Amino acid sequence: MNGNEIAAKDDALFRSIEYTGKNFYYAVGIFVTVIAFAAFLYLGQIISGLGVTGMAQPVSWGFYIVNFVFFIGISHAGTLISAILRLSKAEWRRPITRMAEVITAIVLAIGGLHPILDLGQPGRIWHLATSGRLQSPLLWDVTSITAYFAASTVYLFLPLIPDIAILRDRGTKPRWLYQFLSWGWQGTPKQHKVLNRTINILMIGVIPIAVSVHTVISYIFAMTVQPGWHSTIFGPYFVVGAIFSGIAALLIVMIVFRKVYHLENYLKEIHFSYLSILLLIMSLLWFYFTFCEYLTTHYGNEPDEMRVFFYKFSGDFAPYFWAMILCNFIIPVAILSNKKTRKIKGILFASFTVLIGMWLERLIIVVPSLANPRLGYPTGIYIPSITEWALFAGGIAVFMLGFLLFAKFFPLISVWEIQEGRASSIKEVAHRLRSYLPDELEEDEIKKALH
Amino acid sequence: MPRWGMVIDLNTCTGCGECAAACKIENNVAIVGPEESDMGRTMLWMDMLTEYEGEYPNVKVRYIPRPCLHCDEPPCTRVCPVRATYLNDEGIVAQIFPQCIGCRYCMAACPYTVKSFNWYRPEWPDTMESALNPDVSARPAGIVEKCTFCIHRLQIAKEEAAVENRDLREGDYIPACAESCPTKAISFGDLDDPDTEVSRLRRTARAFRLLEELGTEPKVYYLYEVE
Amino acid sequence: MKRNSTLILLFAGFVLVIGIVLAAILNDEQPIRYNHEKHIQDADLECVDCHRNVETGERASIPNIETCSECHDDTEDENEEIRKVATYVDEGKRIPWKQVNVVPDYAFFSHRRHVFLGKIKCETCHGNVASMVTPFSEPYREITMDWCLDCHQDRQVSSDCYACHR
Amino acid sequence: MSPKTIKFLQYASIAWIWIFVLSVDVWIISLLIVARRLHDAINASVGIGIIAIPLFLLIATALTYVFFGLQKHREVDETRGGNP
Amino acid sequence: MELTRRDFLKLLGVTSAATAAGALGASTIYSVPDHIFNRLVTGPRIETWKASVCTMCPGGCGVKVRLIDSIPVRVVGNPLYPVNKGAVCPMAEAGVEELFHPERIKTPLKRAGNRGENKWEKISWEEALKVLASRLETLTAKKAGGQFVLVTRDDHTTELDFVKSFMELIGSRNLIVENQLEFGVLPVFLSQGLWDAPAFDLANADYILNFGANVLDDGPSPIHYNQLYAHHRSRSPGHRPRIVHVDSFMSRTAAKSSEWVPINPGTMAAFALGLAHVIIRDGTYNKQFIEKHAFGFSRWKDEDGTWHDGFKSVALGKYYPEKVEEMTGVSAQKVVQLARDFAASKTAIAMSGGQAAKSTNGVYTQWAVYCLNALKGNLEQPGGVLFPKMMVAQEREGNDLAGLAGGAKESWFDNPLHARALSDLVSALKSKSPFEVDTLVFHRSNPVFDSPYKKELSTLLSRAPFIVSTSSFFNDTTVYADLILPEPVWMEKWDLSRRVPGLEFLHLGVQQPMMEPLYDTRQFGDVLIQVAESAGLEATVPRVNAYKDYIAGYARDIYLSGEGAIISKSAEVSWIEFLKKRGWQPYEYSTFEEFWKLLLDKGGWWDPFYPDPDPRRIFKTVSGKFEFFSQTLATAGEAIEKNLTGAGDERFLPHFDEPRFDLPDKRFPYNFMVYQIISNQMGRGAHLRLLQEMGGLISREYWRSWIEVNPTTAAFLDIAEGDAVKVTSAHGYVIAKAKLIPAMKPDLILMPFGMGQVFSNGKSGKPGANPLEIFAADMDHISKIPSWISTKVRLDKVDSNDVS
Repeated sequence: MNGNEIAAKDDALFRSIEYTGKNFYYAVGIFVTVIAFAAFLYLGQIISGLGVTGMAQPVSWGFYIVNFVFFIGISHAGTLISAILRLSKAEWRRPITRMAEVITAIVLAIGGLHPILDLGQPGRIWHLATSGRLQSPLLWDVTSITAYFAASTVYLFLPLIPDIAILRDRGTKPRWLYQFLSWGWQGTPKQHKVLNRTINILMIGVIPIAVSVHTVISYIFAMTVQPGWHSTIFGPYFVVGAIFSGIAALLIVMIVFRKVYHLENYLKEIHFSYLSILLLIMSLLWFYFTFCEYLTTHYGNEPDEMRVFFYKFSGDFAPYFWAMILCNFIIPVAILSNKKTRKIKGILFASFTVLIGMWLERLIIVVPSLANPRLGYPTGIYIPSITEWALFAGGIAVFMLGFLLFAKFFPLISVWEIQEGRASSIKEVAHRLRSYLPDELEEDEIKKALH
Repeated sequence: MPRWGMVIDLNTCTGCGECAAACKIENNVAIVGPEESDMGRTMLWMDMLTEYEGEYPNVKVRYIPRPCLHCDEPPCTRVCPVRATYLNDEGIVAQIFPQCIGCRYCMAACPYTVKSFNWYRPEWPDTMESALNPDVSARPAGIVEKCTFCIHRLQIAKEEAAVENRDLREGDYIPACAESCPTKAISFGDLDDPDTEVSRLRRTARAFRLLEELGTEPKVYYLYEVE
Repeated sequence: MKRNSTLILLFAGFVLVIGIVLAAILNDEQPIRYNHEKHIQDADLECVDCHRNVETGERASIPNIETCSECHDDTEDENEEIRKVATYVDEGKRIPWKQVNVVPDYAFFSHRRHVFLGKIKCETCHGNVASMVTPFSEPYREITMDWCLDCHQDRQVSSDCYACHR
Repeated sequence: MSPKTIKFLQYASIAWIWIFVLSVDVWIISLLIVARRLHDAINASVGIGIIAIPLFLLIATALTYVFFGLQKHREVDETRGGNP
Repeated sequence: MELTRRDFLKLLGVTSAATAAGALGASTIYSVPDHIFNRLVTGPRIETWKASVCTMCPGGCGVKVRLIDSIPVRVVGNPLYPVNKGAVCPMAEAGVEELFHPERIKTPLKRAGNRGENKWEKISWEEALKVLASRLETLTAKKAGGQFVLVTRDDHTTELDFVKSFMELIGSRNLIVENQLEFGVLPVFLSQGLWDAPAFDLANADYILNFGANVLDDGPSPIHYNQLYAHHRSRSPGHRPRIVHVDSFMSRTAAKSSEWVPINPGTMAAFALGLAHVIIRDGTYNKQFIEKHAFGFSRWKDEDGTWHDGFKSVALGKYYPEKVEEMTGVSAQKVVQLARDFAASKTAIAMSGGQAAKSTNGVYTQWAVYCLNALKGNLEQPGGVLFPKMMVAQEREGNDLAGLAGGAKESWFDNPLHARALSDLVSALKSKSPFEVDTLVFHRSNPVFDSPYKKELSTLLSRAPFIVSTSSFFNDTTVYADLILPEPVWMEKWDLSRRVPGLEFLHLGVQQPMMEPLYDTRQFGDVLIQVAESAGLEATVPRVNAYKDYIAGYARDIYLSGEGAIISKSAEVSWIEFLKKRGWQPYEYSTFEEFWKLLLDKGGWWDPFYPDPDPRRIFKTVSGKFEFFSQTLATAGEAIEKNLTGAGDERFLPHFDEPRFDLPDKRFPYNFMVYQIISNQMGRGAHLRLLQEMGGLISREYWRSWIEVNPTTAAFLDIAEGDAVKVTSAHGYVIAKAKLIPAMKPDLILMPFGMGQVFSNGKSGKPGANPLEIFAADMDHISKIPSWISTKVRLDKVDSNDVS
């Protein structure tokens, strides 16, 4: 079968690659400008020192660490969701997984760089190699993020191979790229077997890695004895938060690219509905964890903990705290639990609030604990500087640009998986259903029902 | 191997601030200027905590000089990714300036908030750099610094003792703060040697340590004031 | 093509200028062609005779007119270099030696400790000075921390960071 | 770009992945040794090491397996270029 | 532009600061004049120590300076020196910074623009001295030497003696020594006719009543008192003297006392007399002393047969505890309790300072407090009030220079009641009375910054004929000068520090240069000698060619007297006594040269022996007794008498005069007070970065002024910690951040002094606010000490952008 023929039915998926509109260049231009501005300010930071940020004593960590945690959190969208959906053989995953995986890979790269932005002496980063110490949670991070990045890139790449081969066969330019990356895929059954087997292995492997990454990031805080940080719940709390924000990010990306590239045929309301129910569940779960976290603190009533607690509840950080509750819980639950509002627009709005809320959550975790030192110091102040804002914007711009470029070179929806679905999944589902149900069903009945 | 420690008597400390000033001059700690200070970037290896207790007219004031507490179980050294800070054999929590990458994790982890960061390259008025203490390095921008118990003095004292072919004696090595304290509120010495002033003082009933409940085992002891 | 060659020319010029500036700035030629060999072998001097702090101080000290003038004060000498010394002495100007071995300020390196207490030969770090006929224009060997540490471990002296860093 | 170059690039990338993975593992092992020498909290280090080292190897193995698997199970020799 | 190697490396260092600084060490870190830089890099790094005396404040601490290759790098206390026993305060630490300060005035300057414009033109010393000398010549020719006015400050060095001699020489009595009455001199003068600061033997006292003297922060020698207080506190509670501190706010001194008694501002006289009331009523005063050595305790009859009131009748009349409670805000119970404690303790001292002196009723307040000592009869007793011997050189019939001053028998400067004060300068500039000003010299003095006459002076000075300043730095007063003759800083100077007020022993510290003056500066003593010379006064004056010779002569007198000893390690009195008895000395010196060398080496000389008690030595009054009824005051003359408060005999007795407050207006409900911080006494550290930062060590408002408010008041005004607040008086306003401090009276607004110098260091701008801006320029009319507590203010919350 010829690649062209295979793809003919799904031509829409290749439009973004083979046709470049004006808007693409505008978008790239805007993102590059933002990134260049951020890079310029970062250069300034390297030259004159971290003084250009708003950090000080005792608030010695600010936006960079907040964004680090936030971006790494979003990265959970991806691999984790796609792996879970694949593992649970949810058929509706097919158009979603690719996007999720791309988010993961790009955002991880951005997030992973944030600690370097945060270094006072980035030139000495090689000290990590020559005299790093594994007992520091920071190195756990380095290791686990590297591992996760490696795994998720591979996990993105392997299911991409058949699609690359399709592109190669369609003769899309740059040809050498697709030739190089397709690794000689020809779609033979044995190749399929090899690929599927590996994907399955990775799928199982990547879930614990992803969970561990965010757990370990929470350990950066939880391993210290600082009030508000030293908590056993932090690991799962961060993971839940990460998945939560990841789904929100995924939803936004899906909605945006569906609109931009006219993928309405592939991403249907049902996908959003399913995912948004997942988001709703995560929102409730997040709230549960938040509740647990703060209830124990409040009940324990340790003075130092309480200072941080009230700093968040009624002090300087109260607006952010309550905004977080609003964004992460009240709005999403209100929108998503109602069938009427659980439409694309509503979901988009809820996802945005969740992203903002989760970012606020990271801010609320990082800053108040530092701002309230234990001894008789005054409360610290933290007002982020233009550099920090610019680098935040830069990070987002890098993400968008990365996604855009990816979409420019590779299909955002796994073509071969869609085709595979068409070809074999009805049968498979029927087969599966039959194995679930108590009574023997005739194949015809199921087929009838499915049509 | 000695285990260096400090005892600060809050009873005799009058809060004059000489320890802090002596520390700044001795260790070439940068003076950051008003704008930076307003942001909270003042660098004090020896800080002063002032506590007011009670309400008018029954008020008590307590001045607590606060160097690095050189914990025996330091929360800061565990988290350092590059061993720029570690607990050395003599009980000093070392801060190796050329090794530090500036991640500030130790600052975040220190429950006593003793560390300062060079947000900018420390600068002195042109002519003044000649008067910096040549025994202590001037730090570049982007690294964390803190009280070292005036380690340069130990290095020199050890050499002096070696030249005279003898062991270190009590009083050979004293940090600038302890040396300059007008009221002798700060004593310094070997905590493991039961005969030293510090060992004697820290065994008294008045001795306490800051945030003892955290289990950091600071080697800076305080003596409660008595009225 | 033409544009390319212009660019190359410009670049070459740029490199040249930088090179010249660098050479001018980093020129480490000493003001006087001091001859260690003559002083050590012919005049039978010990290192410590001129580098007087080497056994008592942190720095070995570079001898200047106070020390040189003890022997050289004759501006009439045939040797041009000696005349230079004498001129400095006469005018009471200090000889602008360029320091070659610089210990970074964050390292505590004491000559007394190494020479007097550790009994380390000058040659170990500074090479065979006795046969040098020109002054130092660059350090005899690059002194790295690894090199320090190797020696410290061989001799079983402290290799705690705080033994040297400050 | 000639098929040969592409072949070379493909092999090179596999080699690069192995170099990367092995260097990460060597790094972790060296850090373990350093940790032991400096009496660091060894359990954390070992824990990280035990998980991370095989993990990286797994990733590299998976890639290699796929690569060679795909090469092996080709039906047409695509190096001759163009569409089969 | 010359590009040096160092600059180039710096350039590189911008992009890779870490590596450059690391690899090249000192070369990138230091950027200093080349000769010093060379010494730093190639120098043998040899450490030496030199002894000197710090004169950043009048405390006179002996210091040792650490020099590396002859560059001063650190100042520490001289452990042998008896005043500070090896300790210094942050001000001394900043000495190195002051020495190398980039904004020092490096050459003599002539005004180029208008006054206050701060535009200058360099001139040579010869020119500068010629200008000054010609003015002096004209004045002396006219016999109008009095128009040469010198404003200075007593830092307890012999320089003041030298200056006095000079002024006598040119026939001017218009020497204004700003702080000469600040150390409790006046009550001693009134009661004993002695112009000498009393030394309180705090070390041996069992009970110390301190009326507002914040001796730990701005006493005559803060470090000495810090050590004394700490010494007491280091003893176990049972064996420790009880220190009661009476003040309106809890200063550091109060915090380190056993008890703080809050009191209404300006009412300490009433409180002291209330104590006297209880003591006299109880009959627990020292009857023996009163009978034998006191005059005017009971009613007495003068030669004319008129009966006069005595202290007893005054105290018993008005000052019963309930009345005192009404006046002072201290409960009657407390008054009785303190009086009884005071009377019951073995040795007790009552001392005063701070607001007790700096108020409109300061003289009577200090006097009333001082009289408590007489009730206790503790004069010349251990644990009481001591009066150390005069310096040998002082005792001799005038010193060398004074002797030449035209044989003035009685110095003009020996009567504190007639001493010139800053207020005299203000009125002189305004109305040419009590004297006319032709040439005005400001030496060690910066009244436009640190006096309440700030505003008046700044307008008056711009109209004054000719102003000279000797400051080493530009300051608020220097900008009005026509001529700046910069002095070297203390590390480059020769001087002799002699007896700090309040110390019970004699001591002498040598201030010697640490290095050649960095810039073209000259010491004031030398300037005076040279000016006198070129003004043609050499026929009569200087036998000395340089000020250094003068102090050497001073030291020679001491050497010749054979008394005391060079300070030494075991400087215990008993040890020296032991040696002396056997005719030995701690150090051997057989010639003056040896003595001098040893003096320079060790840094000082002292004489710890207290002479045997002798009433004739300490009571120089008409009656030869301690006078409760001051006949000195009664005979002081019309000019003084018209300023006395009270009615009838009360005028010559300690009494409580209601303090005058500026505008007792409802709009300004709060009392405003100012206090000093040890690291910036009198704002003399305003140009130093270290001290600007250290000033905020306790308040955590580095480089800034702040305003202290009681939390109760703050709650009433809806002010939170850190809010910007505006303090408004009838004379202006200042804005700073609010600090909520419970340790002060609720109706008080408190502000630290020392910030807000307009023309201080350039780079740091002009941080902080000067509370004196809003001061009511009132004073005690007897002593002419400006009142620092008379201002009434209002407090408002404002936008935080206005904070300076």
